Amino acid sequence: MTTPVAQRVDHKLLLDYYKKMLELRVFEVKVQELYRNGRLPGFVHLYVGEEAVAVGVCANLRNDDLIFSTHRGHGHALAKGVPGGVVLAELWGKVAGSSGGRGGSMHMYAPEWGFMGTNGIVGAPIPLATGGGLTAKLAKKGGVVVSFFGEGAVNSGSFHEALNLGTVWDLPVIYVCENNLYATEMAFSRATKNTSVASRAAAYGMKGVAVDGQDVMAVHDAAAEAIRIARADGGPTLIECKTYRYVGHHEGDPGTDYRTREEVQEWKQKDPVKRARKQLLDSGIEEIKLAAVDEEVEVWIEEAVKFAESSSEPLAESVTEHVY
Amino acid sequence: MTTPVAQRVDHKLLLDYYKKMLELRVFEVKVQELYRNGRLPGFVHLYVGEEAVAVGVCANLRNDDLIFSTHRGHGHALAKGVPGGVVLAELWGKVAGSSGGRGGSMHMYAPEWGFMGTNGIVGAPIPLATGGGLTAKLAKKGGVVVSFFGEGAVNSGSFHEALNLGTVWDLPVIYVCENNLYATEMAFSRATKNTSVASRAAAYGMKGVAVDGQDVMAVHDAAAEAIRIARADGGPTLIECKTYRYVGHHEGDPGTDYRTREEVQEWKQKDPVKRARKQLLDSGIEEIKLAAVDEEVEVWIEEAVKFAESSSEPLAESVTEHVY
Amino acid sequence: MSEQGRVITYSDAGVEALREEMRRDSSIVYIGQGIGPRGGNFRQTKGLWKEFGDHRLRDTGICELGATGVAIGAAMAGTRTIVDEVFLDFALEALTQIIQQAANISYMSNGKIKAPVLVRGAMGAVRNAGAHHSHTFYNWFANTPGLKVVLPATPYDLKGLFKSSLREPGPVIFIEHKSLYNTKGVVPEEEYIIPLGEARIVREGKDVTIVAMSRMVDLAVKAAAALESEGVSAEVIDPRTIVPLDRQRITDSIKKTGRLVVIDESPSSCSFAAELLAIAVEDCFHELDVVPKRICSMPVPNPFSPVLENLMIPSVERIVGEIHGMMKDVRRKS
Amino acid sequence: MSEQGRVITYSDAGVEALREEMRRDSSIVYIGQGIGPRGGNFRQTKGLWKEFGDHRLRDTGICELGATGVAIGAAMAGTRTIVDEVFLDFALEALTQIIQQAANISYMSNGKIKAPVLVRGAMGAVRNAGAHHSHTFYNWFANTPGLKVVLPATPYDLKGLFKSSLREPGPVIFIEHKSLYNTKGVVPEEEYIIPLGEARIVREGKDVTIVAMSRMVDLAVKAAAALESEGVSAEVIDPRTIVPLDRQRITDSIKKTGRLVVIDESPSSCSFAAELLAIAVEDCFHELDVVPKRICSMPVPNPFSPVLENLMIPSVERIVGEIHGMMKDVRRKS
Ligand SMILES: Cc1ncc(C[n+]2csc(CCOP(=O)(O)OP(=O)(O)O)c2C)c(N)n1
Ligand SMILES: Cc1ncc(C[n+]2csc(CCOP(=O)(O)OP(=O)(O)O)c2C)c(N)n1
Ligand SMILES: [Mg+2]
Ligand SMILES: [Mg+2]
Repeated sequence: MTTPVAQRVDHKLLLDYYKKMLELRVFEVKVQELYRNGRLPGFVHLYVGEEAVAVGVCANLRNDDLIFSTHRGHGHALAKGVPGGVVLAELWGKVAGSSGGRGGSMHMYAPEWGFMGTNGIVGAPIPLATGGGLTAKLAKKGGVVVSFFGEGAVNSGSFHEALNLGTVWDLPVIYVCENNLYATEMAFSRATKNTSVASRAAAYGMKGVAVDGQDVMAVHDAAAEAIRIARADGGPTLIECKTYRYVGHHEGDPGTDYRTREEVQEWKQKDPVKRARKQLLDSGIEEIKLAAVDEEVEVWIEEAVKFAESSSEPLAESVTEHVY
Repeated sequence: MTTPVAQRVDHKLLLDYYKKMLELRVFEVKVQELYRNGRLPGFVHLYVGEEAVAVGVCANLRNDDLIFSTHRGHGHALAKGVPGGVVLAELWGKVAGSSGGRGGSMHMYAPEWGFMGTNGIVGAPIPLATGGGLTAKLAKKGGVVVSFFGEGAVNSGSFHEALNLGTVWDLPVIYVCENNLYATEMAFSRATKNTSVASRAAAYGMKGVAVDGQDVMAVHDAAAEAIRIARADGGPTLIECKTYRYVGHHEGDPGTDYRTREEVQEWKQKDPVKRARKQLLDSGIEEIKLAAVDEEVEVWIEEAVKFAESSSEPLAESVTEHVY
Repeated sequence: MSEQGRVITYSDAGVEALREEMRRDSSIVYIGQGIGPRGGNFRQTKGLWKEFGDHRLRDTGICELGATGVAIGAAMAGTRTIVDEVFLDFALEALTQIIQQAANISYMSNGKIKAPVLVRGAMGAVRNAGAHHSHTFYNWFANTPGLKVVLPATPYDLKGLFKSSLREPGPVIFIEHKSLYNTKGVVPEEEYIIPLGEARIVREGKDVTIVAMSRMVDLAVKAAAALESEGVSAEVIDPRTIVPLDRQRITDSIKKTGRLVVIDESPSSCSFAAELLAIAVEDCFHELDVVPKRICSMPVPNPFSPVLENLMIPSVERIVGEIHGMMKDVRRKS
Repeated sequence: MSEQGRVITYSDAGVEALREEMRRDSSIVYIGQGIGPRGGNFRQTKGLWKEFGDHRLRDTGICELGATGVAIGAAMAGTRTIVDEVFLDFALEALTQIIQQAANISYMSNGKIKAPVLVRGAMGAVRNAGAHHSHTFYNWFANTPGLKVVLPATPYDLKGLFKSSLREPGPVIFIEHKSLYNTKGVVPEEEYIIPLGEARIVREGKDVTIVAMSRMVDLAVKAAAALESEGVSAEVIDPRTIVPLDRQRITDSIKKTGRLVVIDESPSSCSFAAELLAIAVEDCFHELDVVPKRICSMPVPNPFSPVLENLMIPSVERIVGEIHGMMKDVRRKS
């Protein structure tokens, strides 16, 4: 487990993480609004409530480190450094998007920032990330790869086969499970009798840790340690981040009765953004300084929207490009 | 774990098991001879050395209990009660075979005896057996299903997904892993960092036990307990039987250098058939009685060969039968 | 018959078929993701869990491989099962079980073991879901001996074909189309079944035969209507099942019209459209008046961009345009 | 060129190609089961482990899904990988990775990410291995945009096609035939590559065009020889790659002979044979003199019984018989 961090707060870092988390939050709220207004095609799975995981983990990464994400990946892309406008343009199906509008929310790629893609197939990114780890290991430059996945992927064969290979080959991969308790409407406790994801690491002889996924510093520290080991060619770690999504599985998903209002409210009490804000205030930073940050984020999102909105649709001729 | 049994030997039972194990042994030696003489088509994986597992487990089963076997399944079929001649005729591609000669060694089915098939696909029988368990549970007749598989299947997604479903649904399935240390030439210790198969049960919240697979009574007792629980709707158990194959992966497989002569010799010291024979003698049974049993088995195999040899080839017209 | 009855949705027609069959056959067990209390991602099991409960509607975690293997194994042991992959795309996770175990078991066991399992999945493009959620695959299953392959295009066909599929001795691949779930059609009150292997003449005509399945049938009908106003009489045929295939009814039509157009949502290489052109030349060599046409999705993954995906998938305009060209061709016989 | 050189086996030709390419491109990593010290179940990596070691020849346990995903992910990140499924049948375990990830990545990423992964597998019937170990599947891959599909029939073609496949920017499905590994052929000493997309005229002829791939080429050649003695001149063409397909060279031949026979080891429904008949009617409608023929495996799983399997798979006798019938057909033009 990781050392508690509630006490010792590093202003500078926490302020950066607070701002990043706020960007992720504001971004998804904007996507929700645009989607509900029928501006965005396709399907979107929002990251609202889980910001501390992406931000806490990616804060430890170099630009040339790689991450492989999921169907719920906007936050991962932003945390890895992909510009908001580029992500939003992709959700909009515009040429300025990271995939020129051909990918959308679930097939978004930005290798320039080490973002190796969201993914429409649950489980699939775990072997892919493990392969990225193989390349990183062979390159011998101390690079690492992060594999993000939800607890729903843990019961899939992809998880099982990939974690075993990652361990056997001592690959520099950090397996980050975002355990938000549900896969669509399916409670993890209905899907398995062993609801401890961290404990699954033992099956492969891998290190496994569980951490409060709503505490950005706790996530940061757990990831920092795992990444330090991986960079030193010490092999992979499985990190279970206990988190929660405030919104529906995907926008427009009617399903709500599978969890109680109380449960949702309880988790909102532990909101990672509010929590970081409070920690900053408690540690003496002035309200006004935070207000300025909030303001910057507002400007940032408006610019992202302008950027995406002003981009054009793909050209018809391009439909047959890049197949091979 | 199971209670040691070296001391208390039940003559009657042990004698039955001794005879059954001898049948399995003699059968495979005969198959080897026929195959090497070019009499049998296809490919055969022999069970020589692992007899105590099939016999110890199946001794606890009713005819209407089901077992799902592997590519190395002749012994399982015989132990479940399929007549030697019927199995051999199938290996020969004859109409008297359990599948009328259309299946062969790796696709042999005899539901009349609760034998739900050998299988050419490693891992595949584990979900299938789990499904058999679902049918048994719904039938509410106390029936159970045994899933045999090698340790090589443990790293496959099929194992992972099936054991999780078997546990979540409390199915009456006994997962019997024949850990003979190698998958083809691949040592289990090269394929994974956790070489304890029994310990894998914990990942699913399932009961797991390891047992000496060369001691038929030990296997019998472990299986008896797991089956008792399953019949009482108490859910599945994973049993790891530590065993060894004396022969090559399949007949004609050149690979030998992946294990030492010494290792093979060591394991032959623990031979399950010899061991049972010695236990019987030590416990006072006369040599002559055992000699009589050995004689019966000799007659049995000769009759099996006659039966299979005298059967005819499938009719050409039958090639398009039973597709749907 | 399909004239009387109520107007209900494609998804509700499936729910009705399931309810009736699960009442008739108490051995039927339904396995999948979100098919219990949730009532199905596409509302394809709405209300069934209330009536049949946890034992017969079994939600699983994300494990198509295991769940499909379990459904097949249970079927081999005597339970009639349905395994819902929800998106047909996810059947890829379980293809080894479907192809190696379910399809082969009857043959390999000399008919002693049957696997009455229905593999359900929704195919095709819908609301720009993108490359991972838009596959078709039916021609792969049709290339696999031992599998029957069903693709209903209307609520009426869906209910009748679903019910007969649930009475088949072996495995059936039952493929719905995602973008049809909310479409409506007339479905009779009284029970009926539609035998597998009977093509439906959706619309009679004499100048050209248009063969289409699933969502493509609607496009074919719209194209036929447009052509009618120009004096071109198009016959539209929906095979409804690829295996078994109603070769007779299809080739009779081709012989009558002398012209064939196949609309296929999958890429053309080694497709069902290719199969139909092969059948046409094998059975109607002397009756074909002009070169038959395949109108398929472009050979690219489904692009997310609405602009691009609309270009990629067959459209009414494209169909009408192709047939215009075809009608200009001098008839060989004349 | 294929006239000089040494006579080596199909499997050794692959080993040579691998050795040369792994020396040329130090990024190539080979992943699979038994491909290290064991040298491959089919001897397809014999001796490579000694030279390239554990880091570049990576044995795995039984986990095709994970191993294939790892190979694809490593390729996306910049390592050229080969993943050996050994038996093509086992590619089913990993099909979701091949179809959803490898085939789509270039298109979905707008060309920013490539996956230079070669998926290797041995197909087809061999020594009565039975239903689980005898699949072909190439037409499924050919139906998938984003994949190139290669099927060498000789040691010469195998080496040349293997080397160019290892220089492709994206995924290649490289399918050998199990029963060809011990066959021998002439392979030059000097380096050569064979570009993908060039069909090979195996044998020139003027009366009938026989298209065959992989092991079927040998049957076609034998049938052609038998027919020659009866005065029938058969042209044998091996496309060698289905994607890209040398449509030109194939249709030129059909136009020349006016007769087409396709030999295909897979079942005929939605097969490559169907694709070729479709192409023939699309491109050679007016030149086809008689009904083209598909000679495919019977639509049944591969039976274990040698008697039955020999009936199931195309044979020289069947090919010769079909062509006899075809030659009797009155030529339409005369
Ligand atoms: C192989 C596969 N099966 C099913 C789905 C449908 N699906 C998309 S997201 C999802 C739930 C995933 O849950 P989890 O992994 O916990 O991630 P979360 O949505 O909670 O972030 C499911 C079942 C899929 N995309 N891929
Ligand atoms: C999915 C799959 N991958 C690979 C193979 C090839 N294969 C057949 S048996 C075998 C080894 C199996 O080892 P294990 O499960 O330990 O059983 P054992 O042979 O030791 O009894 C392998 C790799 C296969 N049949 N199926
Ligand atoms: Mg979740
Ligand atoms: Mg083993």
